[in-house]
Amino acid sequence: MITATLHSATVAQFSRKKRITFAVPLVIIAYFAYIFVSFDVAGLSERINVDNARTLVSDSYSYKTHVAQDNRDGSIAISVEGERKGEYPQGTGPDWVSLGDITVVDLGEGHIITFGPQVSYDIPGYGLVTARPDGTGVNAEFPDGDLPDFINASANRVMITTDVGRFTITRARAEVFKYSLGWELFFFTLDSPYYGLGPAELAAKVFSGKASAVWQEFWTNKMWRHGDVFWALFETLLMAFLGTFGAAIVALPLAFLAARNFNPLGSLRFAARRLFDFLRGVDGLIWTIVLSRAFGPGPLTGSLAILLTDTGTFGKLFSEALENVDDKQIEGVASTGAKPVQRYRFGVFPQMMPVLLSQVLYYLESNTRSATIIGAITGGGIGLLLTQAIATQKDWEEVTYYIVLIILLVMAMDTLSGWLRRKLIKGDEGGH
Amino acid sequence: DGHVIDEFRIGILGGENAQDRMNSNECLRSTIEDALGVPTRLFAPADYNGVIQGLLGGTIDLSLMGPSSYAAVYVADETAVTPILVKVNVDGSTGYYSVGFARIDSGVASLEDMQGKVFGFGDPNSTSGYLIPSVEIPDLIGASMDNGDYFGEVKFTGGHEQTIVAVNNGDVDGGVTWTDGQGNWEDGYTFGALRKAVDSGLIDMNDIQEIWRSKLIPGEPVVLRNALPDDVRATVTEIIDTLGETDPECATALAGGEVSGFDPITHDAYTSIVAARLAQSN
Amino acid sequence: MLRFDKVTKTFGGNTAVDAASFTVDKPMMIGIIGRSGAGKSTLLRMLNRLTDASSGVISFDGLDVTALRGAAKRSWQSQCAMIFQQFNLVPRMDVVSNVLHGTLNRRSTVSTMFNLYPDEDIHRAINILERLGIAEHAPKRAEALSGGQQQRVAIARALMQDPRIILADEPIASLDPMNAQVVMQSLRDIHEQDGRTVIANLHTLDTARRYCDRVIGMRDGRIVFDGLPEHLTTATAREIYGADASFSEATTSTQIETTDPAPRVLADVAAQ
Amino acid sequence: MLRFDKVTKTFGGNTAVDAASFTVDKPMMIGIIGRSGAGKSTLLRMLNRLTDASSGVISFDGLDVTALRGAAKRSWQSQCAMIFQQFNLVPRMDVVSNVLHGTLNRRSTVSTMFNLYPDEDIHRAINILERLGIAEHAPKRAEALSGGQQQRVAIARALMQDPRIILADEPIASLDPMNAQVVMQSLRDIHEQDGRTVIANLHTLDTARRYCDRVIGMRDGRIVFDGLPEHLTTATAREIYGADASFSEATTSTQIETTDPAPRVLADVAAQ
Amino acid sequence: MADKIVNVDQTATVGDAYLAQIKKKRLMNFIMLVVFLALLVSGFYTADSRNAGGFWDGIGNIFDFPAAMFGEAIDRAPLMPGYLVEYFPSLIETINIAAASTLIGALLGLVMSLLVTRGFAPVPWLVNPLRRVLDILRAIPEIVIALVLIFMLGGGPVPAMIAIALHSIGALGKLFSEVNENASLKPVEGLASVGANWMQRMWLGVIPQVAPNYLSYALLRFEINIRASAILGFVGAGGIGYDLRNTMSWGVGKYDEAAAIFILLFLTIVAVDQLSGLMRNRLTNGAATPQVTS
Ligand SMILES: Nc1ncnc2c1ncn2[C@@H]1O[C@H](COP(=O)(O)OP(=O)(O)OP(=O)(O)O)[C@@H](O)[C@H]1O
Ligand SMILES: Nc1ncnc2c1ncn2[C@@H]1O[C@H](COP(=O)(O)OP(=O)(O)OP(=O)(O)O)[C@@H](O)[C@H]1O
Ligand SMILES: [Mg+2]
Ligand SMILES: [Mg+2]
Ligand SMILES: O=P([O-])([O-])[O-]
Repeated sequence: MITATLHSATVAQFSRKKRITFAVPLVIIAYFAYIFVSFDVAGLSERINVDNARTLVSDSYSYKTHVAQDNRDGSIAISVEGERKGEYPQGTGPDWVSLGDITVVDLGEGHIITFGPQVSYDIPGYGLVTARPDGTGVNAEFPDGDLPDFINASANRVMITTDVGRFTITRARAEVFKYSLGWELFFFTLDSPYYGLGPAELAAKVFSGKASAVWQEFWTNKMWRHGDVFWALFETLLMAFLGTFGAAIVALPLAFLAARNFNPLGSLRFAARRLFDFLRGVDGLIWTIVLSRAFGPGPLTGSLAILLTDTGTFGKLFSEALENVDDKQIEGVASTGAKPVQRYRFGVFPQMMPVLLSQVLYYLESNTRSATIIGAITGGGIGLLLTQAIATQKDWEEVTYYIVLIILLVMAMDTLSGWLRRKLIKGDEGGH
Repeated sequence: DGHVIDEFRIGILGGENAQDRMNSNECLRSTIEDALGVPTRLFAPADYNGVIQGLLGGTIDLSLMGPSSYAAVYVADETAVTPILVKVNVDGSTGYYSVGFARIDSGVASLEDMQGKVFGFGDPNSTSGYLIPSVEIPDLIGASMDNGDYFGEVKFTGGHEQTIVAVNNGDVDGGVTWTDGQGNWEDGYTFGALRKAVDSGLIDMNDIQEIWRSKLIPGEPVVLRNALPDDVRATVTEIIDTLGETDPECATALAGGEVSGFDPITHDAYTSIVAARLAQSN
Repeated sequence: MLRFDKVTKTFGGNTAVDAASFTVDKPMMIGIIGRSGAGKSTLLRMLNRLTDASSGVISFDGLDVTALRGAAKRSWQSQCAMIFQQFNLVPRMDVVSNVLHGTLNRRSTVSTMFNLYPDEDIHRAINILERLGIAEHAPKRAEALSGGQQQRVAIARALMQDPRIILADEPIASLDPMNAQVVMQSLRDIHEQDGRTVIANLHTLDTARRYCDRVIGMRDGRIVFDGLPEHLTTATAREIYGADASFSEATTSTQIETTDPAPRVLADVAAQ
Repeated sequence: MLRFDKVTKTFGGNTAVDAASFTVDKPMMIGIIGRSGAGKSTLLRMLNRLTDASSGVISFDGLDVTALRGAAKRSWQSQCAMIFQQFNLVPRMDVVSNVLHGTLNRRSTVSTMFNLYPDEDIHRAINILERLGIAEHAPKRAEALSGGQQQRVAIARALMQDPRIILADEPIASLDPMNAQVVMQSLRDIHEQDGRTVIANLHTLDTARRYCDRVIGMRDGRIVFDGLPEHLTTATAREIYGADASFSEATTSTQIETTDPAPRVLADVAAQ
Repeated sequence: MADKIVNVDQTATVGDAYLAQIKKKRLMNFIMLVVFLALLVSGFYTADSRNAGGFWDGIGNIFDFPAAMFGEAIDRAPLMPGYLVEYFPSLIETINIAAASTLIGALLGLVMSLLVTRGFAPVPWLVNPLRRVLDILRAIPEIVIALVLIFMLGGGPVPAMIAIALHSIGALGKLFSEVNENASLKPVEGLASVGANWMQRMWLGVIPQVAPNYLSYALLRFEINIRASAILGFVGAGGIGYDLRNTMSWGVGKYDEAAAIFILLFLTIVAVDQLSGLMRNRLTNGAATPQVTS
């Protein structure tokens, strides 16, 4: 080539490259711009509900205790999270509530609420709010001046939200929420004989022969239901385990049908491949719905849905692996005069085994996540607990508990599958 | 029908944690188990459709469900289930209302104000959250519920709780949910999805107002699968029929709120619902 | 004993081996040289029947090797062991199992499926490994061994077949000089001690000169030289390799005794 | 000019380079020989600062190379070009881009990431390729080239850096004899024509003798020989390599003219 | 060769030791097989007993649902094309969710992968913490993030996109870092030797090597994300999954629409699968396709 041509050709090549290097980011930016508009990302800032976000975050690591007065009969009920299973027995309560004819709630930082026929809330830096609920309304009186933002008042209802808690009064009831840190009643509920015991006292009980009683109380904790949660986790794991290995067992023989080098019959191969595509394409989600008519809610339905989808996936992967086997090993075995079956046994099988195992184990972890989702759709396992807890939009500490458990479970499966992969694939020196 | 069953399965729905539902229905489960002498189990599918499919496929034997969900089963297979009992309110009435509501600060005070705005349904199989409003509202506004016809957009939020949160957040401008319509507005009435949301501190009734209310909807039926042996059907019917007297707490738990008990009912009470459902189908 | 008669192999329009004929009368060690693509591998593969000849006849002790089918063909393969440049072992199986593959043709399919080999075979395999100096690696996976060790496992597998002929296709091309020496010496020992015929494709002249009793040179599928290593002159070598006179390989020689190499190399050749 | 002063490098307990000291006063071509693991690569890598010395000082024209950090270090690297045994090119990029990488240190990060090289750099790159005789491969991907061509691209990249020193770590070890000759000749030409210092690790004595002005021999991290190539006797070589008399590398030599190599090699050496 | 001198006793020992060893291994393998099969069988029975309907009772009804659905679709076949057109925009939204989140996941995953690959990482002590971050991102099912975000942002495509993108960062970050680990350090070292800085070394030395593998993994992720985005629609995050859920749970009366949506979704998944399979094959040039993980 003439040098001058070479020079100009190269310069031209570089300006072409320059254009491509700029074009790719430009296309990506253009696509994001389109997404930005079509998904209305700009409007997101209006839609985002900061209060909800705050509630969610604070609820996930704190709990609230409700103190409620029935304005008709003056009775007081104190409960954790306002749930019946978290109720304090009559006449008892946390130390910031002084029970008596007139119940006084001390929210701390000077916020005092007094119950009774006249309910009052002394708000430091603002003043005293009083209310006398009756059939006509709550008859609230506020200090002079405009109502501040933290008070939301109407004739029949007043709500005051401060940093230390929340106060609501209607004609029927008056209620205070106080937020405290932690997951209250995580170990024992209020009606349990072990509630409020320190670790040392508990240990003493455990060693004085009450171990199983203590465990039983914890396991059947009505608020957190550790036993049920454990079973739900177990069901999720079961779906992943049965689905993954079931699929591997079904897919292996089918994969030979779909591999070019093992099945010379083109039509059969085509049929096997389309079957795999179908199983995968329908997706676990739809299989779950289809199967739930026949089998109803529960872990078996989930397992079968995973099994069907993954038969498609494994069938495809295994047949590809079969087509990629290294001929050198087969040739080496063949050169000794080995029979065809022996060639498969020693030339193909040892090569396939690690690939199969490794793919199956990869999917074990991924299917733990799928099982969570499938459970959420049909009903079963931790996925159901989670979506239901989210749907009620108030039990965020339980949501957090479930999320943590799910993450730990998936990470444990990831570690386990990694460990098994190393152990089974690298470790079996004989390859027998 | 002389065959025997080896297991009895109850499907439960409602606006609570799956675990809470299991818990509140435990009394019913153990009572039935004792009476039938076979293992009795509770199942909490994720949505109305889960129970519908269970009843159709024969994997669920008994459920307390919304009228529209019952109609869904009936439309798919007339012979699958029969309504046996209906929930009776404390004042002796049966039935409930679908109620439309919106945030006060959104400037929506009536259905007219909703024109061009976003309207939220709950679950497609809900009576109060979809079926009844989708029949009654078009008559009032003289337009269909299709996107852009009268409302700017009509969407399903997935359930009563989600509708309430969506309205409160402003994701939809108005939505529909259910209520018994008794007691005070500011408390969210005595019974219904609004009350639950108020009690848990999710919403402040001062912020929202009612924009529409349906005619009375027939009460929620307890349905039983027809393929069950007659003695099983009789035993279970008897237990729930008398639950209000024998175990009022359990009746309350099963119903998900204060009730006086359960009274017998037949399919006839739901013919209008079935008709409405057929009208909404293709 | 062994006879190639106008053996030809074509791949499509390409003639890999072109009417190759030669005869081997008594066990000896033969080196086949020639540059890449000359047809060396194809020649050996046809003898082991990994590749079928297009025309011509290969016969061994009167048996027409090219005509064998099925069990007879496999039985011939078991008598005619092959050693590959890339070893072609089953890398994930242990060394002894790989050596035992040499008995596959003799043992029943079912028992081998489950890795059930007679104990005496196992002992014999270990003896062979001992002879090749790698018995201590017996339980390891083949892939855990160095190239030279793997090639010796391949030789052990060949010996396990108790073959009449051993074919080696560039057995040292993947090895470093030190290992190459060990492997070539092993092959030479096998020939000398057991009296088996060894045919090896080699890519270096020195190796052929040093270890072989007879050298066959191929170029473009044809046999262009067949004789004693001593007769392999520079000119002949140049012809086989198609190298021109301007090219000196001395530039990259790894030899240490550059000042007096010739006598030594000649002495090596003479020693054979 | 260049000074190594008791430069030591330890990896864990293992001393790769042990108190190496030498001085280079004027541009010359230096060959470093020694067997595998002797510390040759480590020595060069410390000079280019790819590896940090454990102790000792390397200085160049009074600059303490071992103390440089950050941008100053990268700037030194750009003056001290390195050529690797495995070429270390970006295989999927075209030849000119690879050569232009020699300018990375001089150009802004962003512009190089978007392939914005000044036209005059492109022209210079092509001129360098021209000089090394591979200009016609300019638009090809580096991986499409033969080893020898790739190594010349690496040399071109080094020249593009316009370096004070060129380091070459076994530049011909991956090459066949023909290409090895071309590459070594290119390095020699660069030294002779541009007057740059070239330091090359070599694994063959012949090459060192043929192309270098000075040879440094290393064994176990220490410099055991430093002198003119002519002074490198067989005994010294044996000491450097730790070879005993029984091992002959002739076994695997690829040389063709085995019958009369000595005079020719000596003639080569004399020619320098 | 000194080790050639054979000691007969020693040979016998090697042989016996080997025999003992393989026998032990065979026993271990047998036990493992038995344990595995026992787990599988008992797992099946546990799942069966905890399910509402039993396996053997239900297996005969397995076609009830598809029959009902497609029966209705066939009855109202003329309406099908209309449905396909009606739901096409939803399909586009689902594909957009998947594409946008794959892009975000790939771009951020790329950055993360370079930060967590030993040898490339500019801040070595950040390698382990960042790996844990990737592990956690990967471990959280998309549905969890999506549901939580729906609570804060309301329904629609954005929560789904963020949820899938976060998961994709974790998954691709890990896969990319595995690719990086197999990348040759030679070009990087070559660039280091000319004085290139970290960005230049990564961009010019690493990315060109790994780009085809990255692309191949990203395509695979796109396939997976299409399914994920359809599933998230099911729980309220927009797209075709939302329509599928609403029609499918209505049941009789809207099964024809459900069937139409199902067909759209199925065809899309298969088409994307095949297309990306083709492209990946071209990229890896016949080499083994990368292992699939989600
Ligand atoms: N399976 C095959 N299909 C098509 N052509 C082949 C095949 N095997 C070998 N050839 C061709 O036959 C010719 C001879 O190849 P062969 O492998 O026998 O050469 P060789 O001398 O062993 O070379 P090398 O030293 O590279 O191994 C070459 O041109 C090769 O491309
Ligand atoms: N990064 C490293 N970590 C640990 N040890 C190293 C490292 N690099 C080199 N070494 C050790 O330092 C010693 C010298 O290595 P070096 O690579 O400098 O030898 P060499 O003379 O270049 O050998 P070769 O001819 O094999 O390239 C060797 O023992 C080697 O194992
Ligand atoms: Mg060959
Ligand atoms: Mg080195
Ligand atoms: O059917 P509903 O109970 O949701 O009205």
